[in-house]
Amino acid sequence: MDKPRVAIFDFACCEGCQLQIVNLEEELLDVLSLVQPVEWREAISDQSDTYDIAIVEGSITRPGDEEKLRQIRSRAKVLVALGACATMGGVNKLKNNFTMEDVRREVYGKDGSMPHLDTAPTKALDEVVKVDLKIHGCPINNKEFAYILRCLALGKTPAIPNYPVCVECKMRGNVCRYEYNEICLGPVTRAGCDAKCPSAGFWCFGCRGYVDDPNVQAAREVMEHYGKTMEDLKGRLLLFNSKQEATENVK
Amino acid sequence: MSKTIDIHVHHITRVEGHGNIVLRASDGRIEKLEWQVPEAPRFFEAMVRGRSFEDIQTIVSRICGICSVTHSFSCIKAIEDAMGIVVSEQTDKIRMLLHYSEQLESHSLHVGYLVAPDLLGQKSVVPLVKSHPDVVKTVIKLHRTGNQWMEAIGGRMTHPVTIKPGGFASLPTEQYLRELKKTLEGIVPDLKALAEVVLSLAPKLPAFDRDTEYVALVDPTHYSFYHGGIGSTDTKDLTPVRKFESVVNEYVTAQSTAKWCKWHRDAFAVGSLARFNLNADLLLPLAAATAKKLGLKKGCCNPYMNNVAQVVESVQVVEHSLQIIDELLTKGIQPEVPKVQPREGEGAGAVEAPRGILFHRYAFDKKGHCIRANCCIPTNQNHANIQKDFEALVPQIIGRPQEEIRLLLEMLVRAYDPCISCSTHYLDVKFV
Amino acid sequence: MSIKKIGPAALERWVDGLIGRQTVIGVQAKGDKFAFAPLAKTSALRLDYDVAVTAPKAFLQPPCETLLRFNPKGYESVVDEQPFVLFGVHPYDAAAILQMDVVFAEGQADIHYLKRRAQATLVVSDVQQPSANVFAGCMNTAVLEQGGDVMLTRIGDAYLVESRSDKGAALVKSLAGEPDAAPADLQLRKKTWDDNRKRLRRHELKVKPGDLPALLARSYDHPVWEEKSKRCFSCGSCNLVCPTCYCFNVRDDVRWDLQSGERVRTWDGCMLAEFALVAGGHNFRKKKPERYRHRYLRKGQYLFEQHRQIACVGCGRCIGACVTKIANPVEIYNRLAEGPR
Amino acid sequence: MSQILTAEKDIYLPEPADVVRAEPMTKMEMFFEFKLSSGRPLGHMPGQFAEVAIPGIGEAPISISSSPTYRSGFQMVVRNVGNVSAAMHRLAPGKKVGIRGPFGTQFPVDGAMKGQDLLFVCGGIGLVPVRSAIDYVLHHRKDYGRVTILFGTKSPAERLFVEEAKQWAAQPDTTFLETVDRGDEHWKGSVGVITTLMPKVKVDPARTVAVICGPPIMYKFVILELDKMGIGKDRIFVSLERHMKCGVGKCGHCQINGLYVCQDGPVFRYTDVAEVREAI
Ligand SMILES: Cc1cc2nc3c(=O)[nH]c(=O)nc-3n(C[C@H](O)[C@H](O)[C@H](O)COP(=O)(O)OP(=O)(O)OC[C@H]3O[C@@H](n4cnc5c(N)ncnc54)[C@H](O)[C@@H]3O)c2cc1C
Ligand code: SF4
Ligand code: SF4
Ligand code: SF4
Repeated sequence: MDKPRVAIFDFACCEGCQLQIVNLEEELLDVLSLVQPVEWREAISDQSDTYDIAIVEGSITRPGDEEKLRQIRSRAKVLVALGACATMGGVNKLKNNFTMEDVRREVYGKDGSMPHLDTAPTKALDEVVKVDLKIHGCPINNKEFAYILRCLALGKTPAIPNYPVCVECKMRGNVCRYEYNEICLGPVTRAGCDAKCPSAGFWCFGCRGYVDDPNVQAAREVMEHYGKTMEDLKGRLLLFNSKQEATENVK
Repeated sequence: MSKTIDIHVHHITRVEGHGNIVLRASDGRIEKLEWQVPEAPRFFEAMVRGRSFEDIQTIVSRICGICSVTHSFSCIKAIEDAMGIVVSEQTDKIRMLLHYSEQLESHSLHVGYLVAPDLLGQKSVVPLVKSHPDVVKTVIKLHRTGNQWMEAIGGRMTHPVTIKPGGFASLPTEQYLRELKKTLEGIVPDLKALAEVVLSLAPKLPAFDRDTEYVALVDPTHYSFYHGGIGSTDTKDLTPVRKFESVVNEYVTAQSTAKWCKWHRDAFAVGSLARFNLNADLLLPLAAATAKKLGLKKGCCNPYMNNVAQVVESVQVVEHSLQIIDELLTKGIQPEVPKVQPREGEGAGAVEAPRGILFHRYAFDKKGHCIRANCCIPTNQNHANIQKDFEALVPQIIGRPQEEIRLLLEMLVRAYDPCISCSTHYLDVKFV
Repeated sequence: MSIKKIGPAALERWVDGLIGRQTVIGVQAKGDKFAFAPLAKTSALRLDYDVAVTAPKAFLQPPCETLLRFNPKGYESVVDEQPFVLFGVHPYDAAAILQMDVVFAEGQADIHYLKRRAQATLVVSDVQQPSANVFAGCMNTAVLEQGGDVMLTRIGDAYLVESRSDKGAALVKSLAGEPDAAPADLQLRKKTWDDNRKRLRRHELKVKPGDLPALLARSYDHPVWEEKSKRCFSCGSCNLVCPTCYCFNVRDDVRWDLQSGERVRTWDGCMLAEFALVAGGHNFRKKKPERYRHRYLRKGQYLFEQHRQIACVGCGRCIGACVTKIANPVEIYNRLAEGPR
Repeated sequence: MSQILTAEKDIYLPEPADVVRAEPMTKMEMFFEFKLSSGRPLGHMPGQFAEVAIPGIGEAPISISSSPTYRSGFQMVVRNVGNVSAAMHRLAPGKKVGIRGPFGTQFPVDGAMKGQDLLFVCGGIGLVPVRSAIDYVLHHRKDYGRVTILFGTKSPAERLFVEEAKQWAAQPDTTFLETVDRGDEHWKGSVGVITTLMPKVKVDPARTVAVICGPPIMYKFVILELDKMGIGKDRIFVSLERHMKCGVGKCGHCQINGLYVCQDGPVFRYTDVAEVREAI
C-alpha cells in the first residue's frame, strides 16, 4: 500500500504544535515510515497540491484565510486540526472580546486602517469547514500525536480521553491546586496531556478545551468555597474557551 | 543578451511564520526588491487587556512556539517591574538556567534542522539522515537535551508553566540538578563535533559584509541573555530597558504586517551576532576558544555568520549553566512559594530570545488587571535590516543564475532565524 | 514473636540497612503534604505524616501497568517480581490492601497483582497525626490488630516493632539484639490504639458500619443522589484516590512497526461518564445521579454482599479530593440514616 | 483472615486460535469459525462468551454462536461497530486471533430447559448467542418439548442465519417466525416489532421456558407480553450485554448494581434480575 501523502499547513498561531512534531526527534523517521510528507513549510522545502491528509495548525483570523482553508479541505480526504488554535480558536479568540476596529487601533494606532492589517473575529477550523479529527492541546502532546498517527495507520479509532484532567492528575499523585486556593480548570478540561501543568505546580488553564459535557455550573458554584469570584473563574475560562457556548452560560 | 530575473518566494520555507521575497530585475537593473511579511497579525497587545497579571504569561507565551520561554521571561520581568517585586537570587539563577535550555534548543534546531540542509545541498533535514547520519545524530542529541532540560524546569517543552511572578510554581530538585550537570557535561563533545561540522562548511557561507548597527543586552558581569541594559555598537552608553521604545522606534510599512525598527541608523540587527559583537569579551573559556577556532571575531558584520555565532553561544550557555548548577548545589535548593499582591503600576522587561532582544511592557490597574501592553519582538527589529542587506547584496550577485540568487536570498533570511509568527506590535505607546 | 523497642538511632540503622538491600517505598514530604516514594535515606522518612496524597495501592496496582507484550509471534505475560518494602502504611490503608488481596485472588486469580503483592513486605505504622478528614475510627480501621508483616507504634521517642509474619521476621532480624518491649510499653501501645480509635473521627458516622448495606439497599431512590450530583464534575477523583477502588481499563499500544506492543491496564473509575458506555452509543449509567449513586452503593452494599467487607476504610481522601465537596461518604450515610428526605 | 493466593495461570493471556472461516453475513455482520491452535476444544456451553483479541487493537467479548455439539471448532458472528470488531472484519482464513474463555453463565439447556417447551425471542444480533442453544436443543431433540423461535430485525437485509432457520423450521414440533420493523419491495413476511409476533404463538405457560436476547430496549416489552401469556418470571431467561474489559469479574465495568454480567451472567434467570434496578 502506498504511504498516505501528508501536507502540513498553518494559519494564525505560534507554530508550537509543529515544533512538537519536530520534537519527536528520531521518531520523526518512524513517522516517515508511515506517511509521506509533501508539504511542510516549517521543516522542508517541497510544496505540493496533491495530498491525502491535510494537517492544519492555527486559527482563521482573516477573511482571505477562509478561502485558503476551503481549498485545502477540497483537496484533502482527511482534514486534521492540529492544536488548540485549530480545534477551538485558541488564545486568538481572546480578540473576539473586542471589536475589530478596537484591536487594530490598539496595536497599530493610526495605521490600523491599512488594508493589509485587516482582521476578522477568530474562528476555529470547524467554524469554516468540516474537520475529521482534532488533536487537542496548546501545544499538542507529541506522544499523543504519535499515538494517533499509529492508530490511523492501523485502521483504529484513537482513544481521545473524554474525561477531565483530574483523572491524570490523580494518577500522577499530585496535590490538587484547589488545596492552595488556586482556580484550576482540570475538572472541566479534557485529559490527554498527562496533567502536565498541575504536575508542575501550576493550574490547568484548559488548553485542551472542555470535555464533552463540562459541568461549568458546578465550577461556578465552588468559587465562593475557595474565596474566589465569578469574574476570577470567567477570566480563566476565557483564555482557551472564549466565546464558547458553555462559557457564555456562566452568568 | 537581456536577462530578466523574477523571484517570488511565496512563504519562504524552514522559517517560523510566513515571509515573502520579491525580486524583479531586468538587464541587471533592480525594479523591485522586497522582504515582505504577510503573517496574519494576532493582536496580542489588544487581547491581554482586562486579563489578570496571573494569566498574562499564559497568553503571551503563545506569541511564539519557538521562544515561548523568552516571551514568558520578558513578560514576568515586566510584571515584576510594574509591581515592585524583587526575586531571590535562587530564582534568578534557576531562571537563567531555564532560559539557557531554550537557547540550546533553538540554536540547535536552527543550525541543525533549518540551515544545515542549505549548506549540505539538501531540501530538508530528512535526506541528511542518510547522507550525513553523524551530523543528524549530534543535532538530535543537542536538540533533545535542550527540550528535556526545558521540560524538567519549565514543566513543559513549549509554553512553560512554572514561571510565575515572584518565582516558580515548582522548583527543580537537587537530584535533578546533579543529573542535568552530568547531561550537560556529556554533550560538550557533541558541541565540539557540531563546531567541527560548521568549521568544515564555513567556506560555503557567502562572504558578504555590510557595516551594521548591532543591538543587544549588555551586563558587565557576564555574557548576558537575561540581565542588563540595552547596548549598541554605535554608542557606549547603555539604555535602560524601561526606555526601550526610544531604541526600537517602530513604524508601519505597507510591505509588512509586522512593524519595522530603527535606532541610530536606518536599521539595526539583533540576535546571536549582535550579542557576540557586544559581549564577546565576556565569553567563558570554551566558548571563546570555539569562536577563535571558527574564526568569528568581534566586529564581524557578515549576517551569514549569525549561524556561527549561534554555535559559539550554544557552547557558552552550556558552560555557564554548569557554573550556575554548581552555585545552586553549593547552597542547596531552598523551598520558596511566590506570593504576590497585585498593585497598580507599569513596567518593562527584556531578555534575549535566541534570535535577539525581546521587549515587553504592561500597565496594570489596582486589581492587577492589564490595561495596556506592548511587545516588541526581535524578528521585527531585524526586518528593516534584512531589507537593507538585500539592497546591498543583490547588486553584488545580480549576474548569477536566478536559482543561485534565490538560494542566497533565502539563506540570508534564514540566517536571521526569523520567527515571524510573533506578529505583535504597538505604535505610539503612551502610558498614563 | 517478641515485640522489640527501638530508639531513633536503632530505627535509622535498621531502615538504612533495609535501603541497602532492597527498594524501600517510604512516606516522605511532598511540599507541605506527604507521599509514598522510593526512599533514599532514612532521614527523609516521615512516620509522623497525616495521610499520603496517593494511597499505597499505587505500588500494588500501578496507575498504568503492562499486562502483556505482543509481537507477530503472539502474546506473553509481563509480571513484576522485584521485592520491595512498603514502609509506614497506616492501618486504614493496610486494611484496604487486605481487601484488595481478596478481590484479586478470588475466583480467577490475577497474577499481575498477586505476584507483585507477594514481593511486598508491609510495614504498618500507627497514625501519629490524624489528617483533616480521616474517619477510620468510625469504620473500625483506625488500628490494625492483625495483618501486615511488621507493625510499628510510636511510644514517646521510641518505636515498638512487632513482626507479624515470616516476611516480617526476616525484615526485623537485624533487631534481634534490641530490647524486648516491657509490659508497660505494651500498655502504652494499647492506649495509643484506644486513643486512635477515638481520635481518627474527624467526621462522625451516625450509623454502625454493619448497618450500612441495609441502609443503602433501601436508599436507591433517595433524593440525595440527584441533589448532590448536580455539582459533580464526573472527574473520578473520588474513585482514584480511594484505597479500595480497583476498577480498571485495558488498552493496546503499538510500536511504530504496528505489530508489536503492549496491552496495558490503567486506573478507571465508575464516576467517569463513559464507564458504562458500549459500542453503538448506549450508556447504561448515562446520568450523573446514576453514577454517583453507584459509587456509594458499590462500596457499601454490592461489595459487602460479595466479600462481607465495606469497601470504605475511612481514610477521608475522597472528601478532600472532591473539588465541589460532594464526595463525603459520612455526610451521605448520615443523611440517608435520617430517612427518605 | 485473608491470605494471598498465587496462581500460575495468567487470566489475561489470550490463547492463539486460527481463523477457519470468515464470511460476510450482512452488511454489518460477519460469520467466523475459529479453532484453538492447540487443537483442544473450547469447552463452552450455549450462552457463554469469549474475549477475542487482536494484537494492537484490543479485546472484545463475543458470544459463542455454535453449539458445543459442533465439534470441529467454534463459531461467532460479529457486528462491525468499533475497533476490534472492524479489525475482525478484516480477518481471513489462515489468520490468528487470541481467545480467552469461555466465560459466563449458560442457557440452562441441561437444567430448567430440559423436558420443557421452549420459546426463544431474539432481536437482531441477539439471535447469535441463542443459536448455540437452538442448535444444542435440536441436536438433542427428544429431550425437549415444542420449540418456538421468534426473530425480529430492523429490515430484511439484516436477517441472520436465513438458510439455517429454514432447517430449524423443518424439524418436528418446531416453529420459526420472523418479522422486520420495516419491509422492502421483496419482503412478503410479517412487518412490525417483535412483540407483534407473540400473540400468534400458542404456548402452555406451565411447561414453557422462554429465552430472550436482543437490544436493551426490547426486554421490557417482550417480558410484558410473556407475562400476558402467563409465563412465570422464574421461567424466563435473559442474556444481557454490558461494557466489559476483563471478563473475570475484576474490572468493574459490567456491573449491574451488585451483579457482574461476566460472572453472574450474561444469562440470568429473570427472577434474579427483575428487582435489580439497572438490569432491564
Ligand atoms: C457477553 C457479551 C457478548 C457479546 N456478543 C457479541 C456477539 O456475539 N457479536 C457481536 O458483534 N458483539 C457482541 N457483543 C458486543 C461486543 O462486545 C461489542 O460490540 C464490542 O466490545 C465492541 O468492541 P469494538 O472494539 O469493536 O468497539 P470499540 O471501538 O472498542 O468501541 C466500543 C466501546 O465500548 C466498549 N465496550 C466494552 N465492552 C463493550 C460491550 N460489551 N459492548 C459494546 N461496547 C463495549 C469498548 O471498550 C469501547 O469503549 C457482546 C458483548 C457482551 C458483553
Ligand atoms: S489540580 Fe486541577 S486537575 Fe488536578 S485534581 Fe485538582 S482540579 Fe483536578
Ligand atoms: S493541564 Fe490543562 S493547560 Fe496543562 S496541558 Fe493539560 S489541558 Fe493544557
Ligand atoms: S470527586 Fe467529586 S466531582 Fe469528582 S467525580 Fe467524585 S463526586 Fe464527582
